[in-house]
This record gives sequence, C-alpha cells and structure tokens, in this order.
Amino acid sequence: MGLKDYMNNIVEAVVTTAKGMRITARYGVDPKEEVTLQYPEERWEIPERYRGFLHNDIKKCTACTMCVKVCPVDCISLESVRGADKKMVLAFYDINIGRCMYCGLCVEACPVKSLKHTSGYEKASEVRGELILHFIEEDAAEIKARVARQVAEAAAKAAEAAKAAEAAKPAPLPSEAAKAAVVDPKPAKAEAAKGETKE
Amino acid sequence: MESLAISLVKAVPVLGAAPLWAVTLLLMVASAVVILVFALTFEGVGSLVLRKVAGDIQARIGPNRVGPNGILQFLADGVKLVLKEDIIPANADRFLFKLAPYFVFVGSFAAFVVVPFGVGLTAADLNIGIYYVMAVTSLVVVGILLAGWASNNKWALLGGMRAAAQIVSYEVPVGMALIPAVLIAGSLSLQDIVRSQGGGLGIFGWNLFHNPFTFFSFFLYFTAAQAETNQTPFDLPEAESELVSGYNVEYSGIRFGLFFLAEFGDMFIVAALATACFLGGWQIPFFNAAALPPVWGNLLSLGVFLTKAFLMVLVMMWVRWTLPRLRVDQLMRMAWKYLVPLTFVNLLGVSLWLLVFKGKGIPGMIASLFG
Amino acid sequence: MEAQAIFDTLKGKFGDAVVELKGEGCTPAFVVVVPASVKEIAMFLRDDPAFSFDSLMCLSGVDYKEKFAVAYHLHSMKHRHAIGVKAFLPRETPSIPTVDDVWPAANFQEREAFDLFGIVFEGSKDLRRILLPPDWEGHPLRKDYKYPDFYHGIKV
Amino acid sequence: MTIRPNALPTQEMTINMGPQHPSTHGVLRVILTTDGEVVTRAVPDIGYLHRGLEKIGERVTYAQFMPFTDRLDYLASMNCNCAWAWAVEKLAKIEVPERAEFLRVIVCELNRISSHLIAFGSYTADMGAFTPFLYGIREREKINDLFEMLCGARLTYNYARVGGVSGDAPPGFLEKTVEFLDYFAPKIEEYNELISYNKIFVHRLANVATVTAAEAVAYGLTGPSLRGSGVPFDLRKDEPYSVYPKFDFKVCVGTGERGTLGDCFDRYMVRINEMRESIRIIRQAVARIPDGPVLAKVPRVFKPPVGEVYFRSECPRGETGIYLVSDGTTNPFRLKIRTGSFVTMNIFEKVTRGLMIADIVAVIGSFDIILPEIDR
Repeated sequence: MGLKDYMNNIVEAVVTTAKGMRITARYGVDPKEEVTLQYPEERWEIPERYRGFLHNDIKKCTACTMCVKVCPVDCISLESVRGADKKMVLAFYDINIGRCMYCGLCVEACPVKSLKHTSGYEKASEVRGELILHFIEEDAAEIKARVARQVAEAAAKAAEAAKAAEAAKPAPLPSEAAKAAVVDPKPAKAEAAKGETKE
Repeated sequence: MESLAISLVKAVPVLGAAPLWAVTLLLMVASAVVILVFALTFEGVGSLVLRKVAGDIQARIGPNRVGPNGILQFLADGVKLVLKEDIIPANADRFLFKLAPYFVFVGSFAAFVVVPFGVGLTAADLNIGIYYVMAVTSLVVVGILLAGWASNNKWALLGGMRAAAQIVSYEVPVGMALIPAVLIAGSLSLQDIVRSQGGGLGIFGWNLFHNPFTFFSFFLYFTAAQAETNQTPFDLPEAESELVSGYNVEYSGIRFGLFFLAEFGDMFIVAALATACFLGGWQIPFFNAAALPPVWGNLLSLGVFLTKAFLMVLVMMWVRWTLPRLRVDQLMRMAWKYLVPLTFVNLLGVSLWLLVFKGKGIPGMIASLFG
Repeated sequence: MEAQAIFDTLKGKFGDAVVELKGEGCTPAFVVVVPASVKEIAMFLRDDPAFSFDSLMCLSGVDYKEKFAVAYHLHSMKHRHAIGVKAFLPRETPSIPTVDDVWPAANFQEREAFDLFGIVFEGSKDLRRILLPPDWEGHPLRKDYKYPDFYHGIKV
Repeated sequence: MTIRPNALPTQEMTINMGPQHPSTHGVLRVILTTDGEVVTRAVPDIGYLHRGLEKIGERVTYAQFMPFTDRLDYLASMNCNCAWAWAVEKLAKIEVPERAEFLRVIVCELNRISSHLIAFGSYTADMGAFTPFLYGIREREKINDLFEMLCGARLTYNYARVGGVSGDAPPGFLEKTVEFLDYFAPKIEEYNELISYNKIFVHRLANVATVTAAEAVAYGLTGPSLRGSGVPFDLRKDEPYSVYPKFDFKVCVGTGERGTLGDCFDRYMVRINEMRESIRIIRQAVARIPDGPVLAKVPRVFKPPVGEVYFRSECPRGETGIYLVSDGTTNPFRLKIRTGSFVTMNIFEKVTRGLMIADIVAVIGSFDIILPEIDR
C-alpha cells in the first residue's frame, strides 16, 4: 500500500461519511419527513377491498356450504336443517377468526354474496373461545327442534291435505318425515362437491 | 479542594468553628453529590435526546407517550430498569458478575471530577487532569472484561475480549491527540488548558484554530475517543447484530442500568474533553467570564460549557445514526495503521510549530500583523 | 437440444440403463433411468460438451405408492436447454447413488428427500435429517405416513 | 509467525448462532466453530420453521393452495402467488387474459422492489447502520398501501388466481403506482450516497465470501446471488414466461467494482440495481396494459390432466421452481417447491470458512435468505 492509497483511503472515508451525514441531517431537521402514524389516535384509510374480519349476513345465507368447502384451514363451520319450505335453515354458523388466514377465498366462493370481509381488524382476547364468531345467537338445538316442529306441522298439514284429496292413500308418519328432513352436513357436502366438479 | 475550603471558611465565619478537614470533607461529599446528580440527569436527558435524535433522523417521531412530547420517557425507563428482576445466570461467577458494573460505573464517573464546568466550577482541579481522566476511564475496560468473563456466555466473552483489545488500542491515539492542547497550555490541568484559550481572539483563540495540526488533532481525538467509548461506528463490544448485545447480554435490571448510564457518562466525558481541550471550554468569545462576580461568571460559563458539550454529544449521536460498524480486524488496522501514526505526526507537527513560532498560533500571528 | 435427441444419445451410450422417454403431459420431458447408473449418466450429462448440464435445478423425491422415484431437473447455462431425469426405486429398499459430487447443489436436496421420504443416497458426504429434528420418526411425505400424536410427550 | 513450542494449548470454541439471533433473518441456526474471532466452520441448521407446506399441498385443491404460497416467502408473496398460478396454468393448460398477466407483472415487480428494500434495509442494519433500514421500511409501506388497495391485505396478498388475478386494478391504482415510482426512483441514489458507497460499508462487504461464476452455477445459486457472481442469467429474460418478453429491461450482474467479482458487495449492488430495472418494467407495463377481463373462466375445483410440470420463475430470492405431479384428481399428487434460499444455504458452509464472526452476518445478509422459504 503506497502513500497515495493511504491518503486516498483517509479522504474517501471522510468524504463518504460526510455525504451520509448530510443526508441524515436533512432528515433530522426536516419535520415533514416524519411518517409515523400515531395509531390509536390516527388511523389510515381502510381501502374498499380491505380483508378484515369475516361477516356473514345470515338473512341472505342459503347454507350452501361453499365457504366451508373452499376454506383451506377449515375455520368456518355450519350446520343446517331442511326447513318446511324446502330451504336450508342454519342451525349455527361459526367462524374461528383465530384460525382464519383472511385469504378471501370464501368471500369469492359465496354465491349469494352474504359472506363479506368487514374493515374490522381489532380484536384481542385472553380467551380463545372469544375468537369464534357466532353469527346465530339462538341455540342450535333449539333451532333444530323448532324447524323439526315446523316440518312436522307442515308434513301433518300436507298429510291432511293429501288425506282430504286422496283418502285412499295412507300418509307417512310425521315423525319420520321430520327425521328425514334433518340433513346431515356431510352428505350435503359430497353432493355439492359433485355439483362443483361438474361445472 | 483545601484552598476552596479555606476561602469558604473565610467567607462564612460560622464554619470557622469546625476543623478545616471537616469542612473539606463536607465540601468533597457535597461536590460528589452534585456531580452524581448532574451526571444522572445528563444521562437521563441524554438517553431521551438520543432517542429523539434517532427518531428525527430515521423519519419517525421517537418517544412521545410519557409526559408532554415524551420528555418524561427517561424517568419511565429508569423506573423500569430499577424495578426489573435482577437475573444472575446460574453458571455465572456471581462475585465478578456483581462487581463488573461498578467498575464500569466508577470508571466513567470518576472522570467527572476534573471536568472544568465553569470559571471556578471544578470538583478538583488536579494538576494532572488529563492523565487522571485517561487513567480512570481505563477502569471501564476492566469492568467490561469482567462482565464478559463472569457472564459465562460466549457472546459476552467475545464482547469483553473485543472491548479490551479496542479500548487499550485506542488509548494511545486518544492520549496522543490530546497532547497538543497540553503543549500549548503548558499544563496538564484542564482549567489551565481552558484558560489558555481565552484572550481577545474570540473563537480564534481556541486550540482548534491554533494551527493546522491542532485542527486535525481535534478530529483525530474525536474519532479515537468514539472508539474508546464504544460508540458507533466502533461499537463492536456491543454489536447488536453480531454479538447480540456483547458483554452486557446477561445483565438485566439495575445492573444493566449501570452499564447504560456509564455509556452516556463516557459520551459526556468525551464531549467535555473535546470542548475543554479544543473548543475553548467555558470561554465565551470576546467576553471575560472570569471578570464577572463569581456567581454570575460561574453560571454563565457553566451554560456556555454545557452548550458546547451538548453540541458535541449531538454530533456523536448524529454519527452514531449514520455509520455502519467496522469489523474487528479493520478496527485494529484503523487504530494502529491510521490513527496512531497520524496522531504522532500531528504531535510532531504541533511541537515543531510551537518551537518555530514561539508558541504563537495562526490567529495570534494575524492579529499581531494588524497590530 | 430436444429431449428426443438427448434420449437417443443416452440410449446409445448407456443401453439398458436408460429405460424410456416420457414427454407426454410432462414439461420438461424426462428420461427414465435405472437407479444404479444414475451417477454415470449424471457425469456424462454434465461433462459432455453437447449437453453440459451444469446446473441441477431441482431434485425431488416422489412417492408413487407402489414405488418411489427421484426426479432430477437439469438445466444447461451454456445451451439453455432442460431435461428431466427420473429413477424409480423399489419401496422396500429405496436407495440410489448420490450425485452431490456431480452437482454440489444436490446435497441439501438429497438430504431433504432422505428426510421426508427416507430415500438413501449412497455415498453422500453428509446424509442427515435436515428439516425435521434428528429424532423424528417416519418420513412425512410418504403416502402411508401416519401422523404421530405425541412428540417427546408434547401433543402434536 | 512461528508457534512457540511451549505455548499454552488453545482450543476451538463452538458457538450457537441462532435460532434466536438478531441477524439470522428468522430462525436460522448456525453452529460456529471459532478460533477467537475467526470462524473455522459454520454449519447451518435449518428446519425450525418447517410447516410441511408440501404435505399440506397434497390435501388441498390447486386453488386452495394459493393462500399457502403467501407463507412461502412472506416478503415476496406476490411472486410466490404468481409462480404457483403460472405452474398450475401450465399443468392444466389454462389460458390467462392478457390484462391479468400485465397486472401480475406489475405486482411481481412492485413486490420485487419491496423485497429488495427489505434485503437492503436489513443488510445495512446487520452491518450496524440502523437508519437506512427504516428508510427502506418507509418506502415498503407505500408499496403495501398499493397492494392493500389492490387486494385488501398488506402482507399475505393472495392476489393471483389460477386463470388470472382476483380483482381488476381499482380506479386510481395505476396512477398511484406511477406516482410511487416517481417518488421512489430518486431514493435509490440517496441510498447509494448514504450507505452503499460508504467507506466502512464497502470495506465490510468487498472481498468477503467470494463465489466464482462456476461455483455459483454448480451450487445452484439463482437470482441476485447468481448474478452477483457475474452470470447474466435471469429467468425473465432467458426462459421467458408471462408477458416479460414484451418489456425492455437489463439483466443486472455483479461487476466486482469494489473488490473481487462475486463478493458480498456485488450481490448487494445487484439488488440495488434490480430495483431500477423493476421500475422500468412497471412503467412500461402500466403504459401498455390492455383492457379486458382479468380472470379466465376456471372452475373452482378442477382436474388437470395426468402429467407433471416443473415451472420456475424469477423471485426476488432466486428461482422458485414448482414441481407438480398430477394424477388427474383435484389435489396435487406431489408438490415440491424448490426455493432460492434453500439451495443457497448449501454453499454457506463452503464460503464462510475462515471468515470472521462479523462476516457470517454479512454473508447471511448478502444471500438475502428468508427462513419460511428455506424450511417451508
């Protein structure tokens, strides 16, 4: 290492340090450069497509179980029974947001657009159970019993009507009809899966 | 101290009843307390300023939650450090582990004794002032080495070894870079050095502008002193991203707090020495503070000294948040291949200058040219 | 160079060691070879100036239920062509010569295949488990892998 | 220097670096054997983040695996998303609308910038300069804002779909992208001035862990690590996929400007320069993006034909190759993801021999590894 290199090294070290310090000084004195968002007081604008907590509009939901099937981490669970008007009635609809990875596949899959991402992102809890969102407050067993009752009544009515119309034919027992109406979610899943692969 | 005691006894006749040694002792304790309080306050404020400066430079805000604008953050930090559990690793050498922080703390604080805060504000104006500072700050290296060894942690050990090598190496250029100021003043006492920078030349009376060699001396001292006190870019003993936290990795609570305080203490000592030796100390340009009544003169000069020292501390923080860290071999190369030869050349230059020009600096010569 | 030409050359050179070329539905097309001669073929593919497959893009184990396979995807920086090489191994004794001295890049990927499939690469410099802990039982990517309930008494 | 015969015996020290260590970029563990500060051997130990993504891939459908690719390289989720989509489309022979391909290129390049920013920032932080790291993060937040606007997430984007992308660019997105590029382009110069050419920084990186071109190819290095050794190989150019052939950009290679060719500094500079090229690509893509649909009609659950495909794309950390074996069912039969970082770790032991402890940090940073990609 010659003297020239030696001096060059010193000069270069000083010059590059000075350059860097000029930049940091500029940031240091310019208050406009502060970009911190004071979170609890200030909040950033939530964009329209923000994928926050899931929300299911129960009134719209048809219990088609598409969301359950498409969810990669199985965070949605639901059970439904077939109601008197042949439509599915939800017994419960839970989303475990502690497990949810906010991928949005279920929202895309929802045919009636009842499942949506909200802009909510704040929910901390000391209890894991609180991270399960229950979208139906009524007890699942009660709903099932009520629907079964309705189905039975409807079946009885239908049976009476049928009796009145065709007195010769015997009507099926109401209790049996109610039993048949309670749909196990698993076969429904398989059915829907078949339908899906067809398209 | 004794002379101060005599003058105190003269001024306050009530004290005349007590023996002189008692008054002196009282004064010693009082000044120790004052210095400790000052140092602790400085460290608190210093840590806050450090974080605020970091925030500003890094395009963020910095601490702003505790108290208005976050100015009480250092109290919160202090309370936290005191209240935290003091953990001693199971396999540590308990005695040395406990001893180490005190060495570091004492080494850093003892140096405050000779700092010339104002016209007459020095706890002890030792006639070997600079040597004294160099000597007691060397205690720090013992503490750090002990901490690294006693923790029984390999990272801490590496940090301790690095610190020992680094601090011992950089003592040489630090000492050499300070000698020009000693030569000009003709005294090792810091007060004498400050006094020698007064006169009617304003800021050009400072040693910084005395001659080109002292000008370089200042920067050499500043660089070497940063290394001696383990500041970035020479913070290898701590090296967050390599050694996790270096020698203090196993410390927690108030023991860690002592290391932390000592770090800021060192920072202030470096700034104070640079101010005293090169930036005119408490000297106010074109104004003789010593001629004022003692109270006002001391207060004014104290303010000036602290302003200068704080500005130096700010520059150190600014450097700290700009530069990356050297590698250990590069650090050693820098000490022995660059700083040591350069400081020697400088020292030679200053000596020759003083010999040739009979102790006059460039500003002095220019001033005499114009009458 | 086209896959067919590569296969023809290999067939001419190694005869029975090269079994067949599968191009349909496969990108890139792959040459099936017998496991025992994988190393010679690899050496040849790397060193022959007409091929100079100097980089091993990917080495993967595959569990075909009745047998295992090791798939090598090769690429040539010089000629910018690619080919797959595949060797089928019996399920009972899945072992194959290592290629980590042909392409050093193979080492980690062989270790991965050993870890997750239990395929033994003979002559490997360093064949240890890589992703799983050294005391893990079983090879998870096998199709018949049963998930353990406990690991060191911790519920999985 | 001669060794004194009666010298005290010395012994090597084994140090555990990681899995909890500030500069191993995650949960990498390196077992160091050191002689003082000099590392005689550094053996990487990986797998602390193994989540069995490949096994998960075998039990979910092709479309369902998309969110998992977010977790492959969380600093470049878009690139991984798109790599998966391209691989599956190649396997199932799905045509993708051109607008979707343009959008993919835009987000991939934006993500490349953001990933390189982290690489740059964390590297400087490893070297002891903390400030540039925060500057890098600040710019990255702006990219995240753009992505949030586009797909609603800031980290796990899950934007690409098999057959296109999940949503068209919302109004104002393209304009904001250009606005960001105008803001960001001068920042690169600022970084160079602030830290890249800083004497200390250069000294820390130059001539450290040199990888020759032949070694780089043999050890399967890809991406910036390969190009840092002077091999001008970029999949976007040399094995073109998507609409990359339509754009004019340069392949950045290391030049050995401050040391030897293939050292840490070259790898670092390749990343800095690549950000400039990404800006060029995005500008062209935004200018030329066609109108049209963004998602082909692909059933949610589909059965690709029996066969296999090895598709590789240029991710910020090297080539992400996806080896897919299909048995004609709805789920992949075998899925292997070959990631840049994983293969790169192979050369780690070789290049770190004889370096110092501080250099180990420099080497880890210069390869820009990321642990979820290594451990999968």
